[in-house]
Amino acid sequence: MSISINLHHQFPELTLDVDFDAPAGVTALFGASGSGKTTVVNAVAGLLQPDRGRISVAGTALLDTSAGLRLPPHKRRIGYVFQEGRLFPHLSVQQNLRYGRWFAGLRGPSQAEDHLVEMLGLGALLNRRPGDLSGGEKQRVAIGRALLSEPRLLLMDEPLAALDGPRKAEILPYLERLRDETQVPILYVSHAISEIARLATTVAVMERGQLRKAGPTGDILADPSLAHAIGLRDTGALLTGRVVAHHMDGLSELAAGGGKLFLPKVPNALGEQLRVRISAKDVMLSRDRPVGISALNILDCEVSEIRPGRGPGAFVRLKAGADHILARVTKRSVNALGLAPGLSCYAVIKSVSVARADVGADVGTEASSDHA
Amino acid sequence: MSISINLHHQFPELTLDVDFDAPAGVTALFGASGSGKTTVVNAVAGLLQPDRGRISVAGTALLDTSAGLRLPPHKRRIGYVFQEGRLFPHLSVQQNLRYGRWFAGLRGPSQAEDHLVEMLGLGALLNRRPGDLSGGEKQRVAIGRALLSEPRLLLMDEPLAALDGPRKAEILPYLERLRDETQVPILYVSHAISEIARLATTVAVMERGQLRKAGPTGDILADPSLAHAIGLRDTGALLTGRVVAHHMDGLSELAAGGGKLFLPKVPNALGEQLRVRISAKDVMLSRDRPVGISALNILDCEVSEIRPGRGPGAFVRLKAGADHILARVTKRSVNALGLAPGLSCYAVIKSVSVARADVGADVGTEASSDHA
Amino acid sequence: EQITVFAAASLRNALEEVGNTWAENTGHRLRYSFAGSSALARQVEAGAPADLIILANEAWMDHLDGQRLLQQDSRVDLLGNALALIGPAGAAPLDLGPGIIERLGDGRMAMALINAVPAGIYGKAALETLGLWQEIALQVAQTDNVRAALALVALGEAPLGIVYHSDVLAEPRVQQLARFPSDSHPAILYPAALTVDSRSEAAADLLEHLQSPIAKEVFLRHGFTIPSE
Amino acid sequence: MQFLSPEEWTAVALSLRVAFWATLLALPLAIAVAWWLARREFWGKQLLNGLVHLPLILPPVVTGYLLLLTFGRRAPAGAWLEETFGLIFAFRWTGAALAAGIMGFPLMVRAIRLAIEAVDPKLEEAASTLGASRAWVFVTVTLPLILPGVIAGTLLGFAKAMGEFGATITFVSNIPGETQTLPSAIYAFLQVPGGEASALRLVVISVVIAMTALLLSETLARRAAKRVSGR
Amino acid sequence: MQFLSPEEWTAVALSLRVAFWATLLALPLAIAVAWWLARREFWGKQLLNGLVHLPLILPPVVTGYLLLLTFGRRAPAGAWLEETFGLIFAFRWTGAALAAGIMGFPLMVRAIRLAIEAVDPKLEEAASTLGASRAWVFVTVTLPLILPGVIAGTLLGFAKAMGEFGATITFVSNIPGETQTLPSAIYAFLQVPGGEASALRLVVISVVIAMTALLLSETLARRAAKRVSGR
Ligand SMILES: Nc1ncnc2c1ncn2[C@@H]1O[C@H](COP(=O)(O)OP(=O)(O)OP(=O)(O)O)[C@@H](O)[C@H]1O
Ligand SMILES: Nc1ncnc2c1ncn2[C@@H]1O[C@H](COP(=O)(O)OP(=O)(O)OP(=O)(O)O)[C@@H](O)[C@H]1O
Ligand code: MOO
Ligand SMILES: [Mg+2]
Ligand SMILES: [Mg+2]
Repeated sequence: MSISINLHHQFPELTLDVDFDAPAGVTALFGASGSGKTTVVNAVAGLLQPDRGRISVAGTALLDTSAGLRLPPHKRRIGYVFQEGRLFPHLSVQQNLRYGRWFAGLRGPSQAEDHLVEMLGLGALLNRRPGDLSGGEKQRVAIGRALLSEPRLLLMDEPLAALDGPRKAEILPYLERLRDETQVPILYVSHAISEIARLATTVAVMERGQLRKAGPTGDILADPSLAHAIGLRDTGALLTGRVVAHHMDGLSELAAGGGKLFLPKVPNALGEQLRVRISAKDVMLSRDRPVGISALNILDCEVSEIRPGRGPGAFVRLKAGADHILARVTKRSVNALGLAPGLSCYAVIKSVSVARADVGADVGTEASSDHA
Repeated sequence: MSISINLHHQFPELTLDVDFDAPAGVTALFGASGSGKTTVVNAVAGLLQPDRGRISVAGTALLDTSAGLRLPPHKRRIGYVFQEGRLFPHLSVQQNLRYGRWFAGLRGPSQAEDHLVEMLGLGALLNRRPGDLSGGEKQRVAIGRALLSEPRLLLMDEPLAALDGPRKAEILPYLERLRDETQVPILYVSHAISEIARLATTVAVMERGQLRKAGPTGDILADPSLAHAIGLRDTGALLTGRVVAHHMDGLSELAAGGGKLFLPKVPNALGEQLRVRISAKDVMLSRDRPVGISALNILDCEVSEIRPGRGPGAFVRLKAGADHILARVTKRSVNALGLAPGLSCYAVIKSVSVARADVGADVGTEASSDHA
Repeated sequence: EQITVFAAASLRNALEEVGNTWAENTGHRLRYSFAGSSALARQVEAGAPADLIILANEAWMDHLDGQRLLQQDSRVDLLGNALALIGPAGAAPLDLGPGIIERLGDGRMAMALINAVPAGIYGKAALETLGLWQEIALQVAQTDNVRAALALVALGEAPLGIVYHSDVLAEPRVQQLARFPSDSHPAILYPAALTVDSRSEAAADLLEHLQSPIAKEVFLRHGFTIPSE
Repeated sequence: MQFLSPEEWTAVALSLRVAFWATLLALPLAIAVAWWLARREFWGKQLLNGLVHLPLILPPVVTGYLLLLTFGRRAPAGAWLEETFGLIFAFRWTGAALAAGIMGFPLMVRAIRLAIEAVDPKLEEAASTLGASRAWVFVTVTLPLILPGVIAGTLLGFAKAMGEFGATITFVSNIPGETQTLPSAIYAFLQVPGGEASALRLVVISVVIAMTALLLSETLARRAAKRVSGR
Repeated sequence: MQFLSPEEWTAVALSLRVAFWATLLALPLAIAVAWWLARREFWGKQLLNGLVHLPLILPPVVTGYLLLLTFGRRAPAGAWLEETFGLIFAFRWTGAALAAGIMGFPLMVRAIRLAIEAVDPKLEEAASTLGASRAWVFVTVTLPLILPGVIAGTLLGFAKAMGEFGATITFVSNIPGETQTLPSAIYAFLQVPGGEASALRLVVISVVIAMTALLLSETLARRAAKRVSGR
């Protein structure tokens, strides 16, 4: 296991109790405001001394209270992107960026730096000071600073919350590449399911200081019992697909869910595996194969489970080829279509409703256990 | 006009040039990180002295450099929710909340306060100090503090960015009510289109210090020429509908777009007007009326314009009754369906894809000009 | 040869005049340290590199003697002084009697610390002898040194003050109203001595010179007296 | 008590009174001056700054002499104050307090100014948007935030006032019961051979008082700092 | 120049030398002590704190006397230092520097400590996560951020060192060229008839030097503060 976190800490008004292991890749911490996410991250960084606990990264123990081990923060070799920036006000943007490199024994400018500066759009800011930066600019510098120190573990506490959509979209692939190319595990706090779906290998859901559930991203996001914790709109399945063609009209064709999936062009080469999040709310069901309709993706499915919610909606779990799809429809439609487990039907998904952010390089849990 | 902003200011690396009027209600400032949104808000608050400009709220001038008028911040009676909280560290949460009331001449506890405390979920935090709060908790207190001072203008700089989905969903209706019941104009900075669509009467889109375009929310969000500034995923039309029925199965029925629109239950009374944002990406088109499909909303439309984008997608503008709908489909589908202006077709919209956040009480531009 | 002289600060003008001439004539180099007598005495106790010390205070010299820090038989009472009753320039002369109390009114009598600084100790003794102390005691403003008492009178803050005769000469804003008879107080003496640590022949020579008639003339000019053997 | 003579007790009491009033009265002025120096640009700022530091730079005797030249009964300011307010400094304990206050002033101003400069103006801005005028911003935000600095400054001022001697004795001389503070008494003992033991007793008293004040101020400052940290 | 006699020039030069070294050598120690007091809890903290403040509380003459008792040639510490390091304080300019340094020490510590307490520990934490050990955090983050405080403290120390008199003259006496600093020279002039004019000249020199240092420090501190504000 790549990250193993076991923590117990008593705040006056909150008891923190967390215990989970996560494979390499990105582990997302998800939970309501005040549920203890930042606290967990601080404990991993060594900034909070928990009452009891054991934390190890890729086999190296950072903390083991029973053995009296408490590695000081600067020896943990972590890169921490704080929720509130924490840039050094007396240093220029460039000096901030290079701060950690120096201590990591990495001297001089580097290709990584040039690349990162460009990707984060910091080129024009290098000689400015944090006081003159906008909120989003600050956060970008903070991300660059943590990445450039080449840490063995990245902690990111809502790193993209202050960024606008396009900027987010630019940074996400970089984090993905980081996840896939380097083997740096990432502990990632976010409220945005689209980020989590795209990046996370593992998701840990927290509730009032306690771990509600942890597991592979696909399982957690598609778990109807967690739908309320995660948000009804954000629950959905992860499909794994293989790129089979790039069409002239800007669409890429994937083999997924036992059929074809057309998506706006993906950058991946033919044959590569991709993961695609299909929000349950974006899936339409039809008894007959629809014709003359603008949706390009029509998958042949079998209803495996129907889970009516408290409101007007219901989750319908479908088997599509080897994969599972989750659809959220109204109870009225369930009745109108006469849906029931075992019945076959068609899932209709619009190409454009699969956002860029929802498509990411695949990182299987199998693959990741190699790094453990 | 309720808010009128005309500003010119020169930063070393950015020229700010903004000129727009907005009716009462919520005026959203939208734009990329570093485009100057916070700067505009600061000028309105009186925290930045612009080189030249005129700012007035509901007819009262706050700033008029040509007349030598620069009202100091404390005389502007604004409530400012800062991008970074800025809670008073030496005061308890409750004292923070009450800070502005005192200066506004409002003494003692108030119903508004109790209500707000509950709505923002601050009940258990009242005696704590800002240092012990989580990021989201801080932001909630900051919102409460600004609201409780009963300002004549509210400035909110990404007030919800640090909040999780459920909490956002709880606070939005309150802001809506604020907009509708009190006549406090709100200048609202956000990256989240769903918030803007729901709250804003007017949207001003900024780009590198300049105003790109300002206008009624419906026009701006449905303007395909702004789709890149706003984000392809977020472009969509605003429909106005009237509640005609609340059904037993938890669905509400609206008369909109020349047909029926079924949505998860809305809290509004029968006969009330609502505004509903339909993301272009959530609209599916069909030449024939689809049958046996889980989508409940099928509107009869006529194609009025097709605007192919650079990528694989195209915006299709549709006339549905008196309203306009925007659909984003692939060029491939445009061809496959043989869509062309003048052609009639069906827009298929899933009930559940209309998020709670996308449904809001209507505030027409006509109504708002009364306040001007 | 270099000689270090530790001397009470009030001796500065006179001592420099005598000493510098002597140094020029003999080719020795002279180094002075002027400070309060108590500080100097303590420093000598602590091993200060002084060859010759001249204090404005017999008690401290006795103290050093008792500690065997002085060269045997080198101690001499080098100078004397007189006590003066002073007032602002232009004030009428005064008899040393109840007139003082009258002149004082509700003003202050400026004196050095009456229990600590020699000038104050002598002044108090003189007033006691004259039978005036009881009435004046409560009106005394004590200063940490004589010059400060002089300043109080010079600035008009105090109508009367008691200082050394030698202090009055160079201050045009004050004037001597009366001179206390030398028997009204213990003799005012400036003892001088060589320290045990001093190996300097020249220092003994200087001490000798300070008692010469030429030196005496200078000291007299500065308002000091020469104690009669 | 046998440990000290009645006259010495008087000196202790007087020292406390002098230091207390000196600190108390200098404090508001020190805060105001510190704020001006920290947050405003004005003509003659460096002049004011220099003036404030003067008592630190000059030998105390000189300061005392200058006080005498300014606030003596025959001096212009002194005469005016006496005529107008009946306020007399010369030979009074009030003069001792004035001297002590002036000697401690630069220390107070410096500590408070440093604290003010460390306050984030963004918090003050936030307060102003909530309707607080500049004065109210100061009272409700700045002042609580600089409290640790104010306490530190007050302590420095008090300690200096307790230890001040040169300027005091030169300005108001040494009148038992009126202007004879502890340091004057200590000085007097040190002037006579064998007076060390008596001086030592008074030194011990001085130190005990000052240490008590120090401990108290540390506790207060810590509490204030805890508030300020937002916890 | 005619304005001052050679001997007076010597006093000016010596004062500068004494104040310079006193400040320079006291500074690192003051920073270390200030850091300990601001950021650490340890046994005897209040004792150390009290000790640091002692020179402020005691009349300078007492401090000088205590120095004489400790570092005099006959005193244990003085003798030991002389034997071991050949370091002599008694009646040397080094002793004047020691006295001046000790008298200015509490002022330096206070200013620096206030500055350290105003540094947001979150920035230090951020630095530690980036691999900086405690010492490096101090050098790269804390120190630059407290620079305005350090400058203020240095100035206070320097000004005090330039003005210190009581402790110096008591400890190392008043030997021209060796221990006669400006304030001692001023004192000596004030003790003899007609010395006021000369004293005044020296006071003017003192003030000019101190004001120059003050202006310099303000400029430096402003520059440092601007850096720290992040602009
Ligand atoms: N030092 C502390 N003392 C007491 N309570 C604390 C302390 N630090 C945090 N808490 C409390 O612990 C809870 C968890 O805080 P934490 O910052 O970990 O939340 P979070 O999940 O990161 O929330 P957010 O999404 O709002 O940032 C909060 O209720 C907070 O008030
Ligand atoms: N005091 C200043 N001096 C120089 N440049 C400044 C100053 N304040 C802001 N800027 C620059 O002005 C631009 C606009 O800043 P502003 O804070 O208004 O952006 P924003 O739109 O609020 O961005 P964000 O969404 O990231 O908060 C930025 O590029 C910023 O670097
Ligand atoms: O220098 Mo002093 O001699 O502080 O009173
Ligand atoms: Mg958090
Ligand atoms: Mg901003």
